[in-house]
Amino acid sequence: TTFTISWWGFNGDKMQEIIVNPFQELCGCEVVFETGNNGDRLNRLAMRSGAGVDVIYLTDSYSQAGIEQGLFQPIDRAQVPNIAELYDLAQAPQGEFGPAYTVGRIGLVYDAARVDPPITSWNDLWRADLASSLSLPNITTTAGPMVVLQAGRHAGVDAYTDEDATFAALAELAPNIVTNYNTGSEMINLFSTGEISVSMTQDFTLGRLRDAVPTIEWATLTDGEIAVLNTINIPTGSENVELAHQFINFVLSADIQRQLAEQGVDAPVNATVELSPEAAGMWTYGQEQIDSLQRIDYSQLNPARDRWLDRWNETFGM
Amino acid sequence: MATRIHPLLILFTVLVYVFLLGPLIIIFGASLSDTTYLTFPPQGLSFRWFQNIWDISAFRRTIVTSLQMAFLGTGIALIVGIPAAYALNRYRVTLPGWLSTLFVLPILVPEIVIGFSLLRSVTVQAGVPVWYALLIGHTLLVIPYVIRVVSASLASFDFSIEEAAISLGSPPARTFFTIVLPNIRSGVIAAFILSFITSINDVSVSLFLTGPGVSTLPIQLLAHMEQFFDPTIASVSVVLMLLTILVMIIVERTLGLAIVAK
Amino acid sequence: MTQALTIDRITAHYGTTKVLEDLSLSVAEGELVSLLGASGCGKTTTLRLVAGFLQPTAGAIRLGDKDLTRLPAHQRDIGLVFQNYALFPHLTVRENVAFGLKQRKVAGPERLKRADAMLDRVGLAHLADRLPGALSGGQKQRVALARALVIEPPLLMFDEPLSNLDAKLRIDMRVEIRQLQRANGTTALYVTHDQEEAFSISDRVAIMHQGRIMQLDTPEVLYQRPANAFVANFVGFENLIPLQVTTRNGAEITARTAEGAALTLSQDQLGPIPDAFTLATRPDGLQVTATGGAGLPATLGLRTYLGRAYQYQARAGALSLTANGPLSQPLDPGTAVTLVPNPEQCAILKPE
Amino acid sequence: MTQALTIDRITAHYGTTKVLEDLSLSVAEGELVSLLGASGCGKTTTLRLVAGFLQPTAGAIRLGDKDLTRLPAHQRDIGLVFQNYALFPHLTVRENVAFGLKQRKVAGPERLKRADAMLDRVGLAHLADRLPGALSGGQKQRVALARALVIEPPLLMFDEPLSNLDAKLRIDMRVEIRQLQRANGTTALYVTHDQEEAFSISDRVAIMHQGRIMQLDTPEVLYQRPANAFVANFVGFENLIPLQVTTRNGAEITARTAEGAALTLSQDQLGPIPDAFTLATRPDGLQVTATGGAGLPATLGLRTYLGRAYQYQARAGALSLTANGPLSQPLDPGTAVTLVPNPEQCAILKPE
Amino acid sequence: MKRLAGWMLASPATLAITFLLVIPVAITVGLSFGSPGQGDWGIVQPYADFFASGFRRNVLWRTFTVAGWVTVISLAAGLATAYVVARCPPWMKSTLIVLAVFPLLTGVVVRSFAWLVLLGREGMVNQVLQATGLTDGPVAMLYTQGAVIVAMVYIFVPLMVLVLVGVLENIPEDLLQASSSLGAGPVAGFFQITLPLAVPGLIVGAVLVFTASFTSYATPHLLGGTRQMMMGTFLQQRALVAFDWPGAAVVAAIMLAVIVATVLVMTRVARRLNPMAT
Ligand SMILES: Nc1ncnc2c1ncn2[C@@H]1O[C@H](COP(=O)(O)OP(=O)(O)OP(=O)(O)O)[C@@H](O)[C@H]1O
Ligand SMILES: Nc1ncnc2c1ncn2[C@@H]1O[C@H](COP(=O)(O)OP(=O)(O)OP(=O)(O)O)[C@@H](O)[C@H]1O
Ligand SMILES: [Mg+2]
Ligand SMILES: [Mg+2]
Repeated sequence: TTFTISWWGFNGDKMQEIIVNPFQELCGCEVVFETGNNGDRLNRLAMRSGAGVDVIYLTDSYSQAGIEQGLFQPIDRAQVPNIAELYDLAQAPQGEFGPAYTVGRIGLVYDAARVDPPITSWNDLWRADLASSLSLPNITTTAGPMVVLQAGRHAGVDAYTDEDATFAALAELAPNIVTNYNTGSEMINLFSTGEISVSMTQDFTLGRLRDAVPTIEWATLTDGEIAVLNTINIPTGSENVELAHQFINFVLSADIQRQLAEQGVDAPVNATVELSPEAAGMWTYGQEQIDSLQRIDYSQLNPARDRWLDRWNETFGM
Repeated sequence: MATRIHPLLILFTVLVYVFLLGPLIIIFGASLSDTTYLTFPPQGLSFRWFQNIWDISAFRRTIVTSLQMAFLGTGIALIVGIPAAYALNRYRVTLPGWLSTLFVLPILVPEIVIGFSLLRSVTVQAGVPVWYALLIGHTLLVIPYVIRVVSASLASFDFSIEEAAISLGSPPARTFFTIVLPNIRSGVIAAFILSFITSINDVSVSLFLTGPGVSTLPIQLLAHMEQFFDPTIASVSVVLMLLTILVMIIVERTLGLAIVAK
Repeated sequence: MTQALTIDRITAHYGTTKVLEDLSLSVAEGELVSLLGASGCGKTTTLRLVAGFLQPTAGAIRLGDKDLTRLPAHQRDIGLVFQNYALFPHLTVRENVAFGLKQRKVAGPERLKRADAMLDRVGLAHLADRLPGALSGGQKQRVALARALVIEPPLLMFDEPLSNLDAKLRIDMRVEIRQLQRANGTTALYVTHDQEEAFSISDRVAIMHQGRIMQLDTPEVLYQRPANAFVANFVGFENLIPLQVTTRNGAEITARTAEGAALTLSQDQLGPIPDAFTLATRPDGLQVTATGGAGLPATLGLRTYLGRAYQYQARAGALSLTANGPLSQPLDPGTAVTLVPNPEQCAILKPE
Repeated sequence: MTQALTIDRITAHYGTTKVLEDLSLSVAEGELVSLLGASGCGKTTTLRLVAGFLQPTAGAIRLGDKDLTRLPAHQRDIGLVFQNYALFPHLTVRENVAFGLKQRKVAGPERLKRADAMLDRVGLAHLADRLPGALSGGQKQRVALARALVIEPPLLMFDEPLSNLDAKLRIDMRVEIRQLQRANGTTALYVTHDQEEAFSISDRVAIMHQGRIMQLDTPEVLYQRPANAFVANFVGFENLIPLQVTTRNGAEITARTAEGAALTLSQDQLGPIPDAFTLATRPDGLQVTATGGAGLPATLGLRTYLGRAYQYQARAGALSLTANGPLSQPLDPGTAVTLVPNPEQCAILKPE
Repeated sequence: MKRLAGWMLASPATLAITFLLVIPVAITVGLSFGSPGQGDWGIVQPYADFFASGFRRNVLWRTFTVAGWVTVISLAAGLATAYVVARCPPWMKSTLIVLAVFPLLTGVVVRSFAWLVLLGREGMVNQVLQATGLTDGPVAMLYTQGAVIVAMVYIFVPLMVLVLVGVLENIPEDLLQASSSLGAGPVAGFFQITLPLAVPGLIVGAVLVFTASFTSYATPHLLGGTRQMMMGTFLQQRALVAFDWPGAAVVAAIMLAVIVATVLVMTRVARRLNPMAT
């Protein structure tokens, strides 16, 4: 049988090693992929009315959209015993549907060799010395809408209610931006070729970023970081539902979760995972830190995001 | 001709050629770099990025798909297009003029619009599986090239040869295979090469028609480029270029390049 | 083997354009008949009808006692030699010649033997393994001939087979074609627009004009006794002089032009002469004399040098005539002369 | 305005192939000289040298007293009429004609006036605003002529200007060209491979062969007194009979062929006759008589009908000859006859 | 009977193109129209919306500008090069044509990629600029309109050279000789004879390049990024990211309209400039 996974395609070789190869052995099936960013993959799935892939990795904002479109089926928790070992917030972040397999933060990174003084606040993005050295996530990505939220904060207004002031603040940001990136690896490329020196990103990219550019730093922000949960769901059209459950259970097992974290792929959500100090330093890790993160209300953000799309285009695409 | 060309014009032409060929040389250099990111001139010398093409299963998979699409799509286009080109030339008077216009439409309609329209009608509405939809797209893409190139060689084909064969007792269908086809061979080969290259390099149609597990090499290249910026892309490019050179040498040896230049 | 061809009241169209109308023609066994006419008059169309590449809209075609009219082209068994030879460029000379035999399922060795024997007859045995591209025009021509002859067809047809050759070769080849056709006793239909070629090669010649046959006769009759003004003009009777008989005196008659100039003609030389007729003469048949006498009074115009004679444009009343004069005595434009018809180069045309 | 052209011992190469060798030619003021020869003999090359599209490897070209040899083509001021007219397809007839004037910086209104006047002279004033694509062959021809003439060049050159026209128009146009050239008194060099055309249009004709001029003379001299076997053959003396004088009796001489057949010829008619010579005759100049008598005994071969006569291939000893016989008396192949030369159609060639 | 044979042979291609191209594209165009009652503009409301958006107008205009520049630059470079190539001795001519064909045979992705490498902050161009002291620091060139134009010119010049060499070679040498015999020097000959006669070819080349660059996807995607969105990338975003099919259909229909209009206008212009081209 062929088991199809839809994910970002990020960290391809590590995923292959840690997840795909062992799982192929386990299930005796052949694993194939569909790759692309959240929006792209979700839309293709919608076009196929939920068929074509067996499991889909999405960030919570997109899995929420998928759930609203009726694309996913409930997870039979009896078939996924490992869910019980997860932190509470990861077990059922969106009701009966898929669990979170990792938790992350959205914050800022910068190349310490080229940015001085260091970044300490979201407001630093507007700094004049950062002209043409910034890449922000495109609005169609998970982190994109957060840019709008931060612009609202910078302007001192509520982004949901005062769009004009919010986008005016974004427009001020435009000269600093080289391009908006669509995938994390695109952003890494931009760093490694020297195209940019500051970016907004999720913490899971940090390992790869440091590989490419050792002088990259995760900014310690005085004004807080944003939580993101990545979920795995089983689409309604999955042809291997049982295997899909088996896969989710596999991915959530303590061993895999630990390996992924140690290899710099994803932060663990399995509460039983013990990390080495270096790995622990890199991730959102431990009950305490996880409790401190702020969660986004996607029921408010998702509709706003569609409204913002055109204004965003007008701001950055002109 | 005896007219002299102004030296500045010659200089300009040299610059144009540098502009045309320079980047290809740079890709070649970059593919040999030992670094994980792209540089030119290359630092260190390594073939590991060529090795990498083979190691990444997605490349293997998509190369196979691309070759399938190119061979099958071109094959079908030849089967469908040669009779059409033959009819256009042989029965010019009895067929309506709009037919030849219809046959060039796929060139006139932007590829990306074709891709989008096929996605909606063929994949979504008709529910054709991805692989077949992709094949339909590629076939459609190359049909006009086949018809045009084969038509060009039929236009210079002397149909009295066909009549000669018939008058000597060869039935029309057999005559097509024993007399007509051998004499438009170079046109058919040219059509094949042109279609093959068009298909294997296509982005715009494939962009919409690829799906889970089924992707073509250029689309995979684009995806890979979004995720990695290592010299693998350069290596793939070099392999593609070497393939192209190989094809061109074969073409030159067998037919002369004038055919491609048409 | 050889059989007579009968084309019976055939009409043919291309789309809605009528190209041939009610055309009848027969070629006797072993005879060579030429179709002669200007470009576009329907010669090729006639051949294509017989070959079966085109269906007549009315009429019938018979070969011997077999009705060809509805038979598919590849079953008609007719040898065809095309204007541009239409050799198969991808086959060797031998394979070209053997092609028709192969279609007739003649076995390999027998086929080669017959093809080689035919190549030998046309003197090309040494070129059997060449491709047609490497042959000269005359050699191609002979291959085309061999290919058509080797199937021993009851009927052989030629469509301007010599028009792509240079003048010298053209004459050699037509002699050769004629000899081969005679030797085989093959019935043949031959298309050309070259009058000299048609006359020199044919038993009979059909002069065609706009899809009709104007006259079908032996070259001698056509050349000396054209049946109508079109044929007369075609065979070189450039001057057409309308006349009215005024007196008859036994075989001698006197006739006058509209301007009143009188000519005396003999029915012994020209055949019976009706009261109103047209006298057709070639330029050689109008003698220019500056000394006066009986004939048409005329004024000379432009003189050109023909080599064997001088040619003059002359004006006689309303008529514009072309006449030749001797090299010994060049005459200048404007000279008043008398034009005397020479009965050997004249013909009588009845009113139509 | 008009000037004499002198081509002085010119040699020309294409790459390493020698095309012309040591060729000299002069055209007097107001004279029209034709270059006549088979395809590939170097006619066009000669024109290209004079026009400046090709550089000679040796020799000089002068127009009047100006040395053209090294002058760039666009400064030579020579009117050129091309075989296919080479009209500028994107310019109207008037603009085509005015093109040369424009290059000479003739002001707009003056330019139009002169172009229109020239169009008027060639009878095309009413077509001035057409594009060349919409003209007939003869009209194009006249535009090409007008375009070359309007710059009032001291020399006018024509490269097979009529070869793309049909027979009838060809004759009309050559008369027209000749009249315009005469009227303007322009010096002209005219290239053709059509003998009749060359003879009818030229003051003198140069017969070329493989890059050399074989004879340059008036048409009458060329036609009646060819200087060598090549020219003789070219102007239709198809039969070349080598003879040796045996007795001289005043103007009368007797000469014998290798086989010993004796002919009697008169130096009064044929000019001085050397001891060893070749007698050249046209087919018309060898009379076929079945009654015997003095002449060459021969055996007849194939007969063809020429219309005005029958033509026979005949064999006299080792010689293969072509002779004509009267229509009144057709002779069959194999007949033994005597061939009698007619001095009017004969020429004497000295040994070379 | 003949008629039937012709139709039978042509029918597979006819059916394929009709059902797989004409009808799907027609449906797309149909989808681009709204329902009659929708908004002030009735069925053309989606188009009104398109042109009401500054961003969309801008994408369209940018696509026009880029395609226009690419066409003009390719024409100029292609014409000059083709002129030289057409005049070379035969052996050199065929070498030069092969060299021009070669990049044409490598895909758009590969060729765009080359410029990604060249135009980067640490790419060759910046290295050269800094080494020669033309600029102090690296210049941001990627993701600019210039980058897109350069890469597209790179892609289309070979095509233009090929088309124009053919065209220039087809101009009979006679005509140039005629013009020089009438006193026109090389420059006058070029502008009065060669150029006007090359117009049909220039138009063919221009239409080819304009339409291809107007509808291209890979190059603006790679070199323009999200800031230099063009019609192709915008169509992709609408259809595959935003999942806005009617919106994508509007983009597709506008593209189609522009292409058809361009082809019509350019052929008209060609006929104007060169009256004998029909
Ligand atoms: N395929 C065709 N469709 C329509 N009309 C045709 C076709 N072929 C020939 N004709 C027309 O039919 C007429 C007769 O043509 P045909 O080929 O028989 O002439 P032809 O006597 O052989 O002339 P030629 O000496 O030029 O070969 C011409 O007016 C020609 O234009
Ligand atoms: N561009 C060229 N390069 C090489 N050889 C050439 C070239 N042009 C002509 N020749 C050769 O030079 C010789 C003379 O050619 P030229 O064109 O002068 O002949 P021509 O007498 O005008 O013949 P035609 O009657 O066919 O026009 C020929 O043998 C021809 O093959
Ligand atoms: Mg014909
Ligand atoms: Mg010539």
